[in-house]
Amino acid sequence: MEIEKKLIKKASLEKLFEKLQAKGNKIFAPVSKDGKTEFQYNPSYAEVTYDHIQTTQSLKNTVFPKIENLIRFKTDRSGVEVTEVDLTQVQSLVLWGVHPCDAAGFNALKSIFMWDYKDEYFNSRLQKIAVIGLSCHKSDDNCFCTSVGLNPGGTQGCDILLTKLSSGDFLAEIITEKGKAIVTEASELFETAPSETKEGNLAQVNQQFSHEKVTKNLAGAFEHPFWVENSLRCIGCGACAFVCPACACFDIQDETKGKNGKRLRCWDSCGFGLFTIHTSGHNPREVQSQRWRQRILHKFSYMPERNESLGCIGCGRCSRACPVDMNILEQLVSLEKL
Amino acid sequence: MSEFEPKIVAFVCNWCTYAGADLTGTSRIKYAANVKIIRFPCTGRIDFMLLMKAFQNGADGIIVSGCHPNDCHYSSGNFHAKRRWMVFRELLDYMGVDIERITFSWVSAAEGARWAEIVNTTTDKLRKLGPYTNYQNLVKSGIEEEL
Amino acid sequence: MESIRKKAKELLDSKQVQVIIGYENGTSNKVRAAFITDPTQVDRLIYDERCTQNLAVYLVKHEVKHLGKMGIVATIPVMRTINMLISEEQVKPENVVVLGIGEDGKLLDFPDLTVMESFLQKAKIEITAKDKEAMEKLKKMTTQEKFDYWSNALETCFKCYACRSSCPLCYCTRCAVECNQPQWIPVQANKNGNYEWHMLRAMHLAGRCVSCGDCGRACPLDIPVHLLTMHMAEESKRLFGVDSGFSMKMESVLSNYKLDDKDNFIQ
Amino acid sequence: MEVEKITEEAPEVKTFRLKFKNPEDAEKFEFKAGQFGEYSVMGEGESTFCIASAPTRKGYIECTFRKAGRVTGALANLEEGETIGFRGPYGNVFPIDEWKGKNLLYIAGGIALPPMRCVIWNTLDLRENYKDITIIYGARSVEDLVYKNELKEWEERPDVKLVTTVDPGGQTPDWKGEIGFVPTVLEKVAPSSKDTIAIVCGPPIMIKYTFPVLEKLGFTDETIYTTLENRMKCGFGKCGRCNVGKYFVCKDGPVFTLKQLKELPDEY
Repeated sequence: MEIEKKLIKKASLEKLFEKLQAKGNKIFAPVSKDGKTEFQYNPSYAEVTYDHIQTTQSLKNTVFPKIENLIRFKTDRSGVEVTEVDLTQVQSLVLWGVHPCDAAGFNALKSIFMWDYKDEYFNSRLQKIAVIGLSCHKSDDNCFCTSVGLNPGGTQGCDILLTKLSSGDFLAEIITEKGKAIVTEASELFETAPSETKEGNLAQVNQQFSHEKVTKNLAGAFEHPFWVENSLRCIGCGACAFVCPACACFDIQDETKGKNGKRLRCWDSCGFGLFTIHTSGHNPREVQSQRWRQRILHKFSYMPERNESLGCIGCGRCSRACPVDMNILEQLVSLEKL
Repeated sequence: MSEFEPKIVAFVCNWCTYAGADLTGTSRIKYAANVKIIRFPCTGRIDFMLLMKAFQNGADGIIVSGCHPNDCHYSSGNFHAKRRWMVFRELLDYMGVDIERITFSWVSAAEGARWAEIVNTTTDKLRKLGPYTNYQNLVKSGIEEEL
Repeated sequence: MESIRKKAKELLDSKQVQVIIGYENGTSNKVRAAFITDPTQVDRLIYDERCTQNLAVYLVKHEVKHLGKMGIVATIPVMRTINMLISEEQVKPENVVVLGIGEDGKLLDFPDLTVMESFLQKAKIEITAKDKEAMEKLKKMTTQEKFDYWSNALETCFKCYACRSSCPLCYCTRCAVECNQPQWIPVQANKNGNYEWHMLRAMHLAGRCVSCGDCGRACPLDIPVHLLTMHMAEESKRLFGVDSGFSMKMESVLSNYKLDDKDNFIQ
Repeated sequence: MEVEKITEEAPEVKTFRLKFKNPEDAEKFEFKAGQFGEYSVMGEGESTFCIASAPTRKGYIECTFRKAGRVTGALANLEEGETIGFRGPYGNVFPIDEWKGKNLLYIAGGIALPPMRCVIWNTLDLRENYKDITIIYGARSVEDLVYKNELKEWEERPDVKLVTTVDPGGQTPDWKGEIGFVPTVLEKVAPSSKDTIAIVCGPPIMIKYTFPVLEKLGFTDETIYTTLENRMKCGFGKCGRCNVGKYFVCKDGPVFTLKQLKELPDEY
């Protein structure tokens, strides 16, 4: 589908938001509070921010919840009764004000969950989301989308992409059929596209490394002292993985109450010491530097090779969240020069 | 409407309070039937998480009881337990768990009547406090997540 | 700063230590831990008010220990942590040299750890005014308000365990949440699971926490989890009269008792 | 699935014979030697083991496990007639068709005989396809040897050469087998590498010391097969746990040749 461009005035944007809400859509939009911005379910339009650089948490929770119910079961003497989760009941969700990197993050997750075996839990959620993107007009020194092949005005993963123009109105690019359907239903709010392009209204994010070069270097860098030297300060928490829009490692756990229970899928992290430990006590990744190496290799070497997608979108969340300043950008820049 | 009957879990030590509660029975002293007794070798074994498990599984109140100081079968189990409860009570209070719902007591093997009294006063108190919906809702909100 | 570098160089040159654990400039005006093994690199070391990470966490990290005898830049909470780790036999006193930093930010000369110990006896414990205020505010709340406060504050927790990993005293290789026979704490990060996890963490640090506040600082979601452990530190001081980390031979608060421990809440 | 029969193999080691509750599922179910499944006790979780029975024996599957953790502990408490959950089969297979006309050398240690039992029976059931079949099996002690009855059967069969061994100190007074670690015994038995495929299963330490011996005997990297036993959860290449290099043990494995292993980073 060819991208169609329209103008939506500032006041009309509010109407669009309210119209979507009035139709019973659940909306997930960024809200700033106490100096932090996070996506929130069904905020009022006045609360929604358009000025944030990045939320602390990613949007993966919407398609890969931090706790996901896989099956329910009942046990008694006569046996076990298992009920599948009815995935047709998944509600549709409008993601509002999503930065282009985050929108592309869904593709990275898709490359994991829809690779080989198709994960229906993930897919049924993915089908139900509509992504209304918002180009970035601000960035900070943790942002590096341009280094992983994305850009502050990229349309990948968006159904509609909004870009704030100098007038305060928004340029709307309608990218998919899903996006078109939203526009059609509120056509009175959209006007003919202006001559002003989005290019002049985007954040300037300079490319800092070539990811192809990093991938190439990683192939021979498994035994390199780089890993130990640069991860001594890593304390092995899962903050990076949990805020990452593309990290998808999980654990499967049962939770029971009396005779009833559920099998749940919960987020996990390859940075945790017990992640790979065998029952025998043997641990293939015994020390933290091996786990840090795994994190980088998985995103920049294994995923490009197996899943034809990078496992990183350059949002910089992990660097901002890390309590010990393990800055992924800094490390990737060094890895490019290795 | 019938009166609210609280569910109470009693964590007791084998040597004093359990024997005391036994004596209550053999002495044919009647007392509130709200209590479910769980017997432990010693109060020193009563981990704080067990108390939380009781609340998690719907208890409205808890009794923890063991030997009087200096009477511990293992000489100091109850002293250790006491320190833990002192600290734990403060934490519970700080985190907003209603410590009125937990009764700590020393009941010896000879105090059958005292056991009945403790159960009865605790039951009365909990009847007034009502069901512990706070914690029960917390558990529920944890178990039932949205699809 | 110069004095730290000088001392570090001296220690490395004379091979008294193999590695200096200190602070260096990181990215985006952040500071981070530095591991200096080469005496010519000591100029990387810095110290200023941004240096708040409790570096003692690295004293128990396998790969750091592996480097050899360690010198560590230590502010008062870090020194207290070192004492705690020595009392709990996690660190051998002969494997550590402390480059102490006093309240004024100046290097303290400790010929050995006993001097550090006596320094600490006199040192003041300061938690930040902000934390103090938050704790006072919490204490004034009703039970219901406290419950609402904590269950809501902890609800966002996604159990990345940064609080646990950043804490030098959380050194167990298998934490109680990972012991699953039986499963004490619900693994999943829901309201109930989070509430109980943080309660367990606070309880396991009762009488041990040195109030460095690193758990709260580490939390990517800014949940004030340090207020829990700090409260436990305050309470164990009030109840048992001991401040953790003031001696290398501290008896663990919860595995000891006194006959006159107060028991007025026990019927 | 229903637990049809429980066999005690060794201390803490049990074999379950499992039968599908639904005959249609039993009809549909197919697997090949080397594949594994996720076995679960509701309320406790899932655990990964190989299918220990041969695909040539239809109508049931068997699994053998040692009681070690939460799930295996719960499995061990089950009785005949009770129900367990099963997902599978997952993973790749031993290319037994490619092995036609060759000698087979099976080397197993301890609780790693079960994954091999599947392929052993599979090839024994198609005995005419293969030349000499040799099995070297070691365990810590006589007591720890699993499938004692089958070992006896293999020993008595004229078309199988079986060598059993126990670690020094693990023997009983009437023990007639070898005494010593598997790699040492292998060196002593020294089977010919000509036209032979070696299949090695065992704890990482045994595997590590067995490969050099095999290489010394003239086996090439392509003729040595092994299985990796990484920790798994999902079974289909998503959860990230069994990721070694670009491979997922659950999808690309568990069967690997030594040649493939050498291309992998040393993380297994």
